Amino acid sequence: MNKLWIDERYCKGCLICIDACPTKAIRPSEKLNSKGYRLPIEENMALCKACEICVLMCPDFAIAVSEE
Amino acid sequence: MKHPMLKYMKETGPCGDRLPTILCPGCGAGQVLNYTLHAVDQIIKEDKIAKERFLFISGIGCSSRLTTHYLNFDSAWTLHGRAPAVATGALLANPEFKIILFTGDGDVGAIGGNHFIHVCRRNLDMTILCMNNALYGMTGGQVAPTTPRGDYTTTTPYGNVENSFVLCKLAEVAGASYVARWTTAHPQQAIRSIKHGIRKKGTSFIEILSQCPVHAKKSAVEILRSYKTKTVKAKNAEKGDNRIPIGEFLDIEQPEWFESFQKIIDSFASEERKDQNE
Amino acid sequence: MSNSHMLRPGSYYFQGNEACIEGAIMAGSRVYAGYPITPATEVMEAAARRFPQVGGRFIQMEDEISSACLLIGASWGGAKALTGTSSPGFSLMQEAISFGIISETPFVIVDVQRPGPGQGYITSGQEDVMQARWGHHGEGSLIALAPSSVQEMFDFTILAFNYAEQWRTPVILLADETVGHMRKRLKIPPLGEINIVNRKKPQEMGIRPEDYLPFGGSEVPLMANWGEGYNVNVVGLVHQPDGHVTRYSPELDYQCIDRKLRKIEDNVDKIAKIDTRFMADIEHLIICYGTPSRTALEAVMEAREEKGVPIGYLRLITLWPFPEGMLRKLIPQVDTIFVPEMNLGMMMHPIREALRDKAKRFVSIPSMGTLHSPDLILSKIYEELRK
Amino acid sequence: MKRYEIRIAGFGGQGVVTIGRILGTTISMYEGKNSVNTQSYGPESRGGACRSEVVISDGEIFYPRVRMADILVALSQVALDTYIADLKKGGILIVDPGAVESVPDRKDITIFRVPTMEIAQKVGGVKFQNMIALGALSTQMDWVSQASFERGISEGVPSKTITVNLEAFRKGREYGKNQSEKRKG
Repeated sequence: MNKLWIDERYCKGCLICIDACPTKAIRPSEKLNSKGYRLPIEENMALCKACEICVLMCPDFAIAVSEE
Repeated sequence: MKHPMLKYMKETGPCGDRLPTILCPGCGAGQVLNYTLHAVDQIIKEDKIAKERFLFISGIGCSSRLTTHYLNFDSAWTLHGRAPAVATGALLANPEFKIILFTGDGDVGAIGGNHFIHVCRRNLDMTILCMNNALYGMTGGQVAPTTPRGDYTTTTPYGNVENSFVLCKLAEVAGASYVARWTTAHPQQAIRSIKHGIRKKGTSFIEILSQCPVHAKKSAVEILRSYKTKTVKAKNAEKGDNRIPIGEFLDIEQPEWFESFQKIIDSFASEERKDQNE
Repeated sequence: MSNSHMLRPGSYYFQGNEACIEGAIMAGSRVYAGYPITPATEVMEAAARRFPQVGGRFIQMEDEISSACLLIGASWGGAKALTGTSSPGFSLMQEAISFGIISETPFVIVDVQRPGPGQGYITSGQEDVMQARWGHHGEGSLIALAPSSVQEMFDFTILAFNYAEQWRTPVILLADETVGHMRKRLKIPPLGEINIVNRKKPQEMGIRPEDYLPFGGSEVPLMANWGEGYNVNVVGLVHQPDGHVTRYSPELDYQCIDRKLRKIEDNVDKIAKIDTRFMADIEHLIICYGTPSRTALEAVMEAREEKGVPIGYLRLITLWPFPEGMLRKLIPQVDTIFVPEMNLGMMMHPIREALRDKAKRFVSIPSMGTLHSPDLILSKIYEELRK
Repeated sequence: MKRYEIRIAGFGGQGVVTIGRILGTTISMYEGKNSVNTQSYGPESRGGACRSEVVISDGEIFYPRVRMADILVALSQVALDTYIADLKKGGILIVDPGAVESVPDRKDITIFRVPTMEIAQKVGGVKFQNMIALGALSTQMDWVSQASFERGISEGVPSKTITVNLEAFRKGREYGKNQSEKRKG
């Protein structure tokens, strides 16, 4: 299964990655982080095809996907 | 593991950590930087161009912040509107530079408008990326030369009474060689255009409609979705279509400043070789 | 660097504006940008003709703003770059000068001054002497030199480039219409006899890119050009020594800007040059700079010879940094200090401030829009001495 | 020679600046003396008041402009009226009678009337007026050789026009010589 990586230092919770994901493999967290952002978390990484559109569209260089 | 483009950025330096960027959540400028670095990464690999040849120059405004201290490239974050002039200087010193300008609609359309049209007129070899959010973001949402007539901003509280610039058309008539427009919702197309612009000898102007969620008072996701519906590929646009045309508008070959000037320099150099042989 | 289109050593009958460009070429300048303006146009025309001959690049920009901003990019791109202008254009260059100060970018601006304000006129003036130092927004210092002969238009242009490189600063050559248009014999020495200073680079000191501090590490930081793998981020905001724009603090601001000021002001004794004559047993002194120095010297010699007036001559070659300490050392207690200027007494301000206890009277001798005649200066001297 | 001062005045387009430049080059480069040439003109390229000055000395020249001229060449009425007062006692005035209607009554100077425009038209056109004037002027500077002047002219004009400029200079010099001899005789 592909692995999701979020850099919590860089992510500003804009959620562009979640909207861009064609397979809905990720979703926003319910919990707010210390800055008040909802970060992307895994929904079902089995759906992830590592197309990396999330990586491409992230404004903050905060997301990465590794293929297993 | 980390984002693949971080290899081109200075996460930290002798005086501390440099990321995250100063940009607001969901800012389109961050996306444009991401697309640009993808394009540069591909060019470095495909064309075997040394990383040292890339040079990023910006003026003032949110978009220009991309060039502050984040990039692990040579860069200059200069004066409002003056990036085209500074870039011209770099090119005069060393025409081998692959110059990428990060500008905004206020930077290039208003305060730096004159420098912008003259770079195009001279067809200087640089790629101008204009992040158009149709207002001044950094100073709090004032009217820009690209703001549509009738829009309300902090300096048009009763509505904008002026016409707005179409920057792509301006670049075209000013003499640029390659002109294209995309939005941040078109990453693959934008990357293709940026690569083409970097490879193109002469001035490339690429306008990228780029969201400012803060001043638009909408989420980045909402604006990105609207970019898909509010735009139309220029070649598919029918008469009376009110959608914003996107795509490549101009791609021509014409003499570029440096090549033309080099011929003059070479004529003196060959005269000198002749002198020495005699 | 030498090529057959460089001027051969020998004598030439040149205009000051042309001599300036020959000096720039000798100093190694290969980038010129400018916008036409009287009376500096011949500087630009000479550059247009001469730079391509020696492998340099010349561009006529859309205005003076871009001409000066271009120097920033050219300098970091590795070139010694200059622009030439006259007073109204010089006003437009202040923004780039300000950026040049904070980013410690070496470049040279030649200001062939004309009178102002506004369009003023196209004759001779010295009304930018204050603007040169204080015209830019913000703190920080720079260097300004005042030539008074065709030879000095050549020599001081080279010196201006040397200073720019040595101190990593914009340098202003404050010429005027008279010296710009003056023609006189110019002596070109062999290239080997000309002292040429180039920027100190981190490569030469064995400093690696990851350790390089473009804005720190020494009084005058080392300068890596773009394209050399040092990944220099040139910035205009208050910054750390590595160019990192961190959270603002008054302490950071102080440290960042204070050094940029001090590297010039604290080294005034190394930078400033002064020319003196007839300084023994004087009761009066003329302090001058630029082209009026020529008239002043003639007037001093005549006053001494014909009326036995014990008057000395002191000429400021460097206007900024202002050499207060040097002046105080050189100047004895006198009765009157005369200051002839092609303005209404601008340099009189720092002169009086520096020498307030050294003279009983300070007399300004203005001449607006034209070079003083010896008779103007002499009549003023005689008039004061009758009092 | 302590200090010798020459002023040429007229209006823009008459080649006033060129005379000064050639004169300065001749003196400094081929006669081994010091000379400083200065100029002033209005903003217009043609038709405005224009002045060119050459100060000559064996020693160093400090003040670069004319204080009291030894020679004044006036090619317009305005130029003559402006500068006649600064012509030395015993000085020389060269005027073009075609351009100047009234010459001030000064008994302490020598006046030469040289129809520069008229002679120039016979040589190659009115634009060579300045070379006629320079030729006439050269006869009053007998301490400078004709060869030096001609070198100065050859250096100072476009190469295609050297021959006609030299011809104009010689015509002016001839006219000046005749006038001087007439006066002596």
